[in-house]
Order: sequence, then structure tokens, then C-alpha cells
Amino acid sequence: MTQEFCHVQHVQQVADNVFVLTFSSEEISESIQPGQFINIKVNEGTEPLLRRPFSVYRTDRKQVQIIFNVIGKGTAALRKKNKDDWLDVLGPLGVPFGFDNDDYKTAILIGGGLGVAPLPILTKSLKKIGKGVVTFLGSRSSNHMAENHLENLNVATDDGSKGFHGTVVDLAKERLSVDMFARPKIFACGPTPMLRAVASMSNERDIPCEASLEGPMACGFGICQGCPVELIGSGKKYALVCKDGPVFDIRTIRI
Amino acid sequence: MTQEFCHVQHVQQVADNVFVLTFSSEEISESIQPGQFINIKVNEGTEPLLRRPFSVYRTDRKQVQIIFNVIGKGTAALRKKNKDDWLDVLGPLGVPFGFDNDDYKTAILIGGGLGVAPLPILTKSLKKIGKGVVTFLGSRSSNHMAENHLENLNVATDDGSKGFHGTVVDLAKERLSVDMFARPKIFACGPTPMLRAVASMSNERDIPCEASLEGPMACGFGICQGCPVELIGSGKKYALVCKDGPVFDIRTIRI
Amino acid sequence: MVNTSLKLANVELKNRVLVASGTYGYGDECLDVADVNKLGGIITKSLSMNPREGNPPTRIVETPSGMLNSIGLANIGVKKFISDKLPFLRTLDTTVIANIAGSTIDEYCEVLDALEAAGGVDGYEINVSCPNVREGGLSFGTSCELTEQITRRLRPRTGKPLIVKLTPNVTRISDFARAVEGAGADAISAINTLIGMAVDIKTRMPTLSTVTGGLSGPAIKPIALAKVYEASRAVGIPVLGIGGIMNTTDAIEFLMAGASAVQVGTANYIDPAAGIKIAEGIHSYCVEHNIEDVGSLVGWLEAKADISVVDAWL
Amino acid sequence: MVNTSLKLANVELKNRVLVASGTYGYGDECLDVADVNKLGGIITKSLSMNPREGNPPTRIVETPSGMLNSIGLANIGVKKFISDKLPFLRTLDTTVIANIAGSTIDEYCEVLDALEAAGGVDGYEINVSCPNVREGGLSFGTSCELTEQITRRLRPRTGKPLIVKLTPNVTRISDFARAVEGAGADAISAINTLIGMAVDIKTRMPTLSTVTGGLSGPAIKPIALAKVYEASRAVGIPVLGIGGIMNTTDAIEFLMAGASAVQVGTANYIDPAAGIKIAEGIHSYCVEHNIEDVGSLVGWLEAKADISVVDAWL
Ligand SMILES: Cc1cc2nc3c(=O)[nH]c(=O)nc-3n(C[C@H](O)[C@H](O)[C@H](O)COP(=O)(O)OP(=O)(O)OC[C@H]3O[C@@H](n4cnc5c(N)ncnc54)[C@H](O)[C@@H]3O)c2cc1C
Ligand SMILES: Cc1cc2nc3c(=O)[nH]c(=O)nc-3n(C[C@H](O)[C@H](O)[C@H](O)COP(=O)(O)OP(=O)(O)OC[C@H]3O[C@@H](n4cnc5c(N)ncnc54)[C@H](O)[C@@H]3O)c2cc1C
Ligand SMILES: Cc1cc2nc3c(=O)[nH]c(=O)nc-3n(C[C@H](O)[C@H](O)[C@H](O)COP(=O)(O)O)c2cc1C
Ligand SMILES: Cc1cc2nc3c(=O)[nH]c(=O)nc-3n(C[C@H](O)[C@H](O)[C@H](O)COP(=O)(O)O)c2cc1C
Ligand code: FES
Ligand code: FES
Repeated sequence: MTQEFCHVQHVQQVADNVFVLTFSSEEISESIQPGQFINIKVNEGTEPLLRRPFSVYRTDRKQVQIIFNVIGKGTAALRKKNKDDWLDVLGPLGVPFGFDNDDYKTAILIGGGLGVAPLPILTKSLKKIGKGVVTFLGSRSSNHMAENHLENLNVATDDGSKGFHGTVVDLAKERLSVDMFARPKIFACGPTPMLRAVASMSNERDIPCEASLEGPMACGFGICQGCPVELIGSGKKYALVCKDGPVFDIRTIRI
Repeated sequence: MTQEFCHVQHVQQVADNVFVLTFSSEEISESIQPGQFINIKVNEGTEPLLRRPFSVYRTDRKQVQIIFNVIGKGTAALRKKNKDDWLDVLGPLGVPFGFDNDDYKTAILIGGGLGVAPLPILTKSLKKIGKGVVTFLGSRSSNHMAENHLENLNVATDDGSKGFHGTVVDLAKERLSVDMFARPKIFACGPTPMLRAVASMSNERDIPCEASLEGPMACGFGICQGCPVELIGSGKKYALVCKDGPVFDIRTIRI
Repeated sequence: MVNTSLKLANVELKNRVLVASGTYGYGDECLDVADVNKLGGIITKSLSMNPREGNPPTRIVETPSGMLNSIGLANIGVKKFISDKLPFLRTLDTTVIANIAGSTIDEYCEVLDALEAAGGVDGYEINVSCPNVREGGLSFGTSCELTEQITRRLRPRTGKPLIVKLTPNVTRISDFARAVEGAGADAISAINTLIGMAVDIKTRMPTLSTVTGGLSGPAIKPIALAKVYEASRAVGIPVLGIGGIMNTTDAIEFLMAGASAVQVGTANYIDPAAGIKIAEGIHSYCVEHNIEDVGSLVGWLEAKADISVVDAWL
Repeated sequence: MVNTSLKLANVELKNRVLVASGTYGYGDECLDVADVNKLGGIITKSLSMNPREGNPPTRIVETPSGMLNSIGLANIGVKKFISDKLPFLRTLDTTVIANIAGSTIDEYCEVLDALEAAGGVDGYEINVSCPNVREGGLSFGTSCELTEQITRRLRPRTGKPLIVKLTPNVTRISDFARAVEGAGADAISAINTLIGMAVDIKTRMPTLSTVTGGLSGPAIKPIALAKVYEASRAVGIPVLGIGGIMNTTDAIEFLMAGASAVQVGTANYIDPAAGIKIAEGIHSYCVEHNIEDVGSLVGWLEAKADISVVDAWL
């Protein structure tokens, strides 16, 4: 973990209410692992008070990108950043996806909404180590979708404006019933209802699955105890999303 | 008093740490009187919480200008405004300078630092009614001085980098000893120590004098009772700077 | 049609948003920018028997998302209020509540009597956060016994709504709420400001002339919500929720936490029409959510949340 | 040379900035970004006899310039602390103070005894803001008698500094300060968090699983300053000031208001090196202002301000 003041390069709108912010950081671009996050102080002053956690969307040599929706004060401030503004960035934080091992052959990536955020760098890493990648991406509509930098993409929209008309998990289920992926493992990121559906799907089909969780955080690195997630069948009752996660084996947690 | 959302036109730097912000408001540009002020909410959200009071520096048809130093959060936010940002403006507020009457012939304007703010529109109004105008402006150095839009200007700097080397009140005293201005009246605006010096000068020479005060304000229009100034020799102990002022006959108040 | 009204004893407020004492003058300063008749009610600046000049400057200072004030209850006194302000207030089509201050219990009674005699206000809110001259300046409101006594003494003197405004600067506000309910109050207002302080390290002096002052604004909203929750669960009479309410969401939070109505304070300084916008916002919220009576939002949490932890492991 | 040290009973802090309990874990999480040896001291997360899992989510929520927490004193328990954390803490060149929690007075004693037996911590801070199981969960810290009893029971069990951390959720903190001084405490910490609440109008539920939680951060700074001012004037022992300290200016405000040292809490979440920067900032301030001993800033106001209004007309 390092704390760094980084120069903003630009903020670009890539879809309806979806923005990509690029900043310079050699440290983070070199050390970040897929699924890890960074914690950004978006402003000077006390309002908002706390940092805001974001997945790293893409890296390119000394540049780092995050992707976000404007939903509140913090993201509204990020959207207004100009070139050469400073960002106070803490990271990399948390446990990455367990992608770099031999217990699977095909990576099935499932993203809902801005849950797409960690998937591009995960995809890049997966390809580097020669895994098969299939991606399922769900969104409210085609206008809200950030579908670049993904592999073998299958899309679903709530309103049917693009791809499958329905939820991304229903789409994935359909495909998994048809195609026999060689030794699959699911990597999922998205809103809680989506993760619940992914959990039951992966359980039913007995496919290993890792999910990246969100939740309110104060510190993002383990000193406040503010981000518990309930554990199942473990001696401990809670894990910390920021430090023990944000990526968890979906069978070990109650979501 | 009106409450209006006004479009920012631009923010221009005019001297070291001195900025002029221009916004559009037909209402205020038409109704503002010299010495009155406006109260600006510089941000959405709660930090800073309160509006910030500013004199009106200049008006031009539908445009209004304020001039300010960046000294804290509010003015830092103003400085960062871009074209077409919104400003929430309440005004005009307070009692203007009593310039439009016959009890004097020559208006002696004394401004210290950003106390120059109300002087340009006062100058314009004075000229319209045919008064003589002499202006004294003091500043830390020539780099900090906003000397445009004034009449018969005499400047003083603390560091001697321009004009008289010393305080603006010492400069005014010198000139008042030499020149015999016809039935003078002083209009002063600046920091408290300057106003104290102006008060004793005007007392000594028995020149009528009005001064515009500053001070912390919560509302700016008389509902919080937060901005008292002590009265001298009146039945009441305090007047309100925002509502009974900001302009006072300097002999009626303790500063 | 959404029912926005609230029956407070024998008076009906047209909606559940009032402006708080000391934050709207005597109702006559904001007419240019706010149609005050759209408010559920106006609560006057605290009135004492004699005019009070108030404290020396500095009286206010901004703090993170809040402000401290030490006005010293500057007010024109009840007689001048009756002669100069009441005639205007009588013309308004909204509920007018006079807030009463005193430095002795007798003074509270005298002010109320004077207002009763004059007629024209719809109810009374009692500010117990005043220093008790008999007790060396400790505030009445931090003594449960004195708060109850004031209420008991005032109750028989009026048939109009009697609202007691509690201070948050006590260990357990529910004790005070129960005491004033027992003494016959028709409603409770909560909260007044929290005691706070600011230091100016440049002058090396307290910023306020009185060293400490009252903290208000969004900073105190979480504390106010907790106090309203605690007080409203302790009593059957309505609680008027106050503290940092800036917008419709804040107001609905208070209603859900147990407030029957809300008062908007510091927000008026920033937007004199804040109260009106919030009243309209609550109305729209109800329309959107098919809620027929704003009253059904009140204490909604209580029905849903099954937890009563007030002293948690902090 | 500026003297930044503070003698706390028989222990010398190298400077007057500590990190507050519950906001720095056990001192081992921030090493990457903060040279913790530059702190005046580290106060551990509250330790109970047995490990505590803490409260269910949601445990934290942001509020205007502040945050609410309801962690539920999640901690690894004193035994695991001694075996897993203390060896590391012993290697540090800074003062280590163990913060102790309990749900009975006996538990406080047991935890302290266990730490005394293990050795290696430099002092104790007692968190009295814990629910008393004997009294149906009301916190010890809101009873002056119980706060005094805890102090009296713990005092003879250790020769190390015994610091009692007071809760602000009481009417008059000076009564508590005097009580713990009388019972032998070496210092007072003030303040712990204020009880607050947040409501989520979307779910129509309290945001925190425990309904109420503890408010911290800049929002509470004015309240904390007033409490520190009040407490420090009531006692002769040092007061450690806490509450919303984010930067050097804030810290100096607390010193001037009467704090002998300060603790940095919530700020650590935003900048894990905040405490170190503040310690350096105080040093620079003293150099600039030709102040030879940071101690001479302490209570500076008292010497200058001749006013003792704590209950003003609010
Ligand atoms: C590990 C991690 C990684 C994340 N990565 C991304 C990312 O790559 N892109 C992205 O857009 N967002 C991401 N988020 C979520 C992001 O942190 C929040 O959207 C952001 O903090 C919102 O800040 P705000 O100030 O704009 O909204 P706020 O003003 O804080 O909140 C506005 C509303 O949104 C709700 N809200 C806030 N945060 C969350 C949350 N985490 N989950 C659900 N509801 C919330 C609030 O309750 C409130 O109602 C991530 C969160 C975590 C924990
Ligand atoms: C009627 C009136 C007219 C004014 N006109 C102008 C104007 O035309 N141009 C201009 O630049 N300023 C003017 N001011 C002052 C201006 O309002 C303040 O400079 C501004 O509010 C500072 O806001 P801030 O958030 O940047 O600073 P803050 O963060 O609020 O304060 C920063 C520091 O400056 C001090 N400070 C803040 N306000 C004042 C003040 N009014 N006087 C002295 N010290 C203060 C604070 O105590 C603090 O130490 C006027 C004030 C009044 C009352
Ligand atoms: C400047 C100021 C003056 C106030 N004067 C009074 C008063 O005279 N009587 C009273 O009962 N409350 C008074 N209050 C308290 C408010 O009515 C209200 O209880 C408090 O400010 C909290 O609400 P808020 O956070 O919305 O402002 C005053 C508050 C402020 C800020
Ligand atoms: C998340 C969190 C956890 C805390 N845990 C403890 C604790 O275990 N024991 C304790 O005595 N105080 C605890 N505190 C209180 C802090 O030590 C401090 O008193 C309070 O937060 C006020 O300071 P601040 O505004 O600088 O945060 C905690 C505070 C926070 C925010
Ligand atoms: S956010 Fe602080 S421990 Fe996870
Ligand atoms: S600033 Fe509110 S009365 Fe003057």
C-alpha cells in the first residue's frame, strides 16, 4: 500500500452517466492486481469526509483508469476533475481475484452495471497466462453499457435494447446450459442481487466462483473494522471486505 | 432582496491573489446601490455551509462583477468557477453609501486592500450626480493592487513599490493638509485598523465620514442577529452590520 | 390528495414544516423571497420580558458543516413584539407560535401572560435553554426538575398548545420528555443547539465572546435524529424534530425517526425559502410513493426496526 | 530546540500527538505509509477479555463532515493481543497504551491484570462507553458513580499511567473529570463519540444495524473543544483532547483550549500519516512562533480569556 498524489489526465464520458478517469501513477499501474482496489480522496476539506473506493479499470504503463457512475457527492466531484488536478490515492488495497492457478481452465466473467470495472485488467491477466475467457455483461440498457476491453462478450439488458432481454445471470445460465466450457471458474462483480443469483447458479452447477463485493468503508485497509461480511461455516463470524476481500470465494460468505 | 441563480461568465486574475468574477443578473445589476452587498452560496452541499458576502465591484447592463482575494474555502471555490457554472445569489442587501445628497461637494474615497471593492460603482454614481471625486487606495504592494475604474487616484503601498510609501490614511492626511477640498465627505472601506485611523482623521478634521464594515455573517439580511456592531451614544447598544449597515456614519459606531 | 396537516392539541398546522426559533426573526424579513404562508408554522425568536441587547461580537462562527452562535437571545422584548410585530403576524395564513425565554420561572409566566392577554398567537414554545439566575447561570433545561416545574407553572395559564423545547446537552433526553409530558405539555421540540466552542489560534482567543456557543446545522443532524428517536419513543405527545435539516430527505429522516413535524433552522440563513421547499418536497414524496397522509411516515422505523440499542458499545 | 514531550505520570511521550483507540488497529496496519515511531503514542483498539465479533453490517455511515460507527468493539481479545500483537508493539519506539473495555467492572480488572502480567504496554486507557450488563445495557460512562468505581478498582492494580476516557453524552463532563481525578486517574481522555443516528429513507430503516452509533470527525470538533475546555478547567491532571482533529490548526486549538496532548481518530482513515504530520506541524508552529515548549500552548486561552460562561443563553 502506498499513498500518492497523482495528476489527473482526463475524465471521459463513455456511456450514459458512465465516466472514465485517467490519472498518472507508476506505482499503482505496476503493482495493481486484478480485483484489487484503490481508495481516493476526491476533495480537500471535510465534505465528503471519507475516501471513495474504486476498482482499477485499466492500466497502461504509467496511467491508471477507473470507471464510475455519478451517484453522489464523491463521484460528482470526480467527474468535475480537470487535467493536472491532484488526486490523493491510497492503494493497491485488498485481495485480488485468485486467477493465477491451475484449478480451472475457462474463466467466466460476469459483470453487472459498473461491476464491469475490474474485468478489463482481469481479462488482460487471464490472457497472459493462457486461460480461456468468456464474458457476460448486464446493464439497464445499451446506453449505460461500457463494453470495451472485454473478451468473448455476451450482453444482456434490462430493457432489451441490446443483446439478451433480461438479467445477465439468466443469460449466463442459458449459455452454460448449451456450451460445455472446459473446467470453468466464475469471476463476478456487480450489485448484491446479481451476486446472490450468481451464487445460487454456481452452487447448482458446482462451478467454483469468486465474487468482488462492495459495501460502505471508512478506511479501506483494515483499521476501522467498518466493513464486515458474514462468513458461512467458519470459526469467525465476519471477514472484512476491505482487507480479507473485496474478492471472496462465494461459498464462504453470506450476501 | 431577490434570490437568483446566476450564470458565471468568467473569473479573471487582475493582480496577485486578486480575482474578478463576472456573472449575469439583470435584477442585481439594475437595483444595486453603491455600498450594498450580495450574499453568495459558492457551492452545493454543506462545506462551507454559509453564504459569503461580497460588495458589488462593477455592473454593466446585465453583468455583475465582484472582486476578491482567495483567503479560505469560499473564495477558493469562487476562484475555480467556470463559465456557465451556477451561483446562488441573494441581494441586494444592506444600506448603501449616503452619497446622493447635498451636504457635501467632494467625495473622498479611501480604500484599503480589497476595500477597493465598492468604490468603482460609487465613483460612477458620484460622477453621474456631478460630485468631485478624489480617491486614495492602499495596498501591500503594487502587485496586489486593483486600481482600475477609479478617479483622481492616489496610491500608497506598505512596501513603497508604488506611490506613497506608507499607509493610505497617512497619504490621505498629507493630501488633506495641502489641498483644500470643497466641502469634503469621506467614504471608506477596508480593514478595521484602517477604518480606525480614518475615524480619528475624520474626527480631527471634522469631515463627515461613512465607512463600510465587514464581519462574520450567517444570514446577511437580519434574521440571525449574528453581526452586531457597537453603537456610540445611542439608546441601542448594537446595530446589525448586515441590515443597519454595512455602511455607517463612522461617528456612530465603535470599531 | 395528500393530507399534510398535523393537529397539535387544538390547533391544526397546514403542513409539518415550521421555521425554528431564532432563525426567521419575527417572520417579516423574508417576505421578498419566501411566501411564508406556505409554511406549516412560524416560531418567533425567543421573547423575554424586557428587550435584550444580546452578546458582544463575535456572535457567530462557521464550523465543519455547522455553525456556532452566541446571540445571547437578542430580542425586542414581549411588549414591543406585541405592538410592532404581532399585527403583521396576525395577517398571515400560517400558524404562529411564540417562543418564550426567561431567566426566572416567573419571567416565563409573565411573558406568556402578556401574550395571552394580547391574543393573536396560536401557541407557545418554551425555550428552557436559558441560564437560571437563581442557580448561578446553569441552564434550566439541564435540570429535569426545573424543566418540569416550568411546564407545570405555564400549563394552567393557557389553553393553547404548549410546546417545550428540550436541550440536547443532557445525558438522557427521554427523562426530560417524560417529565414535560407528565407536566401537561402538548408537544416537545427537539433539539436546541449543542454546546460547542471555537478557538482562533491567530488571536489565541476563543472566537466567540462568550467562549462557548450553540452548535447548529448539518453537523448535528445525526445527534438530533438520535435524540428525536429516543424522545419520541418515550412519550405519546408529538415531537417536533429539529437539527440540521437542509432538504426534503433530511426532513423525512426525522419523520421516520419519530418526529411528527420538523423545524428548519440554520437552513433559512442559506435559503430563506428552505422550509417552503421542504414542505413541497414532502408533499411530492408522498404523491410519488402513494402515501395519503404524511402522518403515516412518522416513526415508520419503529414499526420496522426491532432494535432498541441506544447505548451500544461505542 | 522545541520541547515536544509530555510527562504522563511516570511515562514520557515524545510528542503530544497520539492515535486514538479504534482508529489505528493494533498499530501494525499502517507501516507501509506511516512511520509510526514518530507518533507520540499509539492507543490500541479497545480490548475485552474474550474476542468480540462486533455488530452486523451496516457498521459505518458518512454524515455531514463526520461519520457514525457501530463497530461493536470488534477485537481479538486480550489473550490474542498479548500473543499476536504485543511482540510487534514492543519493538516500536513510541509509547503504547492499551485501551480496555468491559461489560462488568470485573472484566475491566481482568483485562488490565492480564496486560500487567504480560508486561510491555506503557499505560492504560479505560473506555467507559461500554454497556453495563448489570444495568440493562446503559453505559458505565453515563454514570458518574460507576465511572469513579471503575477507576478506583483499577488504580491499585497498576503503577503505570491510568487514563480514563470520558463520554461526551452526559450533562456535565466536569463532574466526571473530577470524579476520576479523585479516584486516582493520571489523565483524562475526552471525548469518545457522540450518540447519533442515520436513517435510510430508501429502505425506511436505520442505516446502522444497531440503530444508533457513535459520531466522530470534524462535525464534532466544536463540541469536543467545549468538553475539553470544561473538563480541563475542572481538574489538575492532563486532558488528552480528541474529536475531529484533522490538521495542525485543529490540534493547536485543542491545546489552547486546555488539552495537554491530542489524539487523532477518524483522520487516520483518510490519511494514515495524519498524526505524524500533525506532530511535525506543531513542532514547526512552535519554531515559527518562538515557543520553546509545546506545553506552554496548553490552556493558553485560560490565561487570556476571562469568561467562564458555559451555559449561555442559547
Ligand atoms: C472495493 C470497492 C470497489 C468499487 N469499485 C467501484 C468502481 O470501480 N466504480 C464505481 O462506480 N463504483 C465502485 N465502487 C462503489 C463506489 O465506491 C461508490 O459508488 C462511491 O463511493 C459512491 O460515492 P459518492 O460520494 O458518489 O456517493 P455517496 O454520496 O456516498 O452515496 C450516494 C448513494 O449511493 C449509495 N452508495 C454509496 N456507496 C455505495 C456502495 N459501495 N454500494 C452501494 N451503494 C452505495 C449511498 O448509500 C447513497 O445512497 C466500489 C466500492 C468498493 C467497496
Ligand atoms: C458586507 C461585506 C462585504 C464584503 N465584500 C468583500 C469583497 O468585495 N471582496 C472580498 O474579497 N471580500 C469581501 N468581504 C469579505 C468576504 O466575505 C470574506 O473574505 C469571505 O467571506 C471569506 O470567505 P472564505 O470562505 O474564503 O474564507 P473563510 O474560510 O471563511 O475564512 C478564512 C479566514 O479569513 C477570516 N475571515 C473570513 N471572513 C472575514 C471577514 N469578513 N473579515 C475578516 N476576516 C475574515 C476567517 O476568520 C479565517 O481566518 C465582504 C464582507 C462583508 C461582510
Ligand atoms: C443564530 C441562532 C439563533 C437561535 N436562537 C434561538 C432562540 O432564540 N430560541 C430558541 O429556542 N432556539 C434558538 N435557536 C436554535 C434553533 O431554533 C434550532 O433549535 C437549532 O439551531 C437547531 O436546528 P438547525 O440545525 O436546523 O439550525 C437559534 C439557532 C441559531 C443558529
Ligand atoms: C470506527 C471507530 C472505532 C472506534 N473504536 C473505539 C474503541 O474501540 N475504543 C475507544 O475508546 N474509542 C473508539 N473510538 C473513538 C475514537 O477513539 C475517538 O474518541 C472518536 O472517534 C473521536 O475522535 P475523532 O473525531 O478524531 O475520530 C472509535 C471511533 C471510530 C470512528
Ligand atoms: S473499511 Fe476499515 S476495516 Fe474495512
Ligand atoms: S448576518 Fe444575520 S442578522 Fe446580520
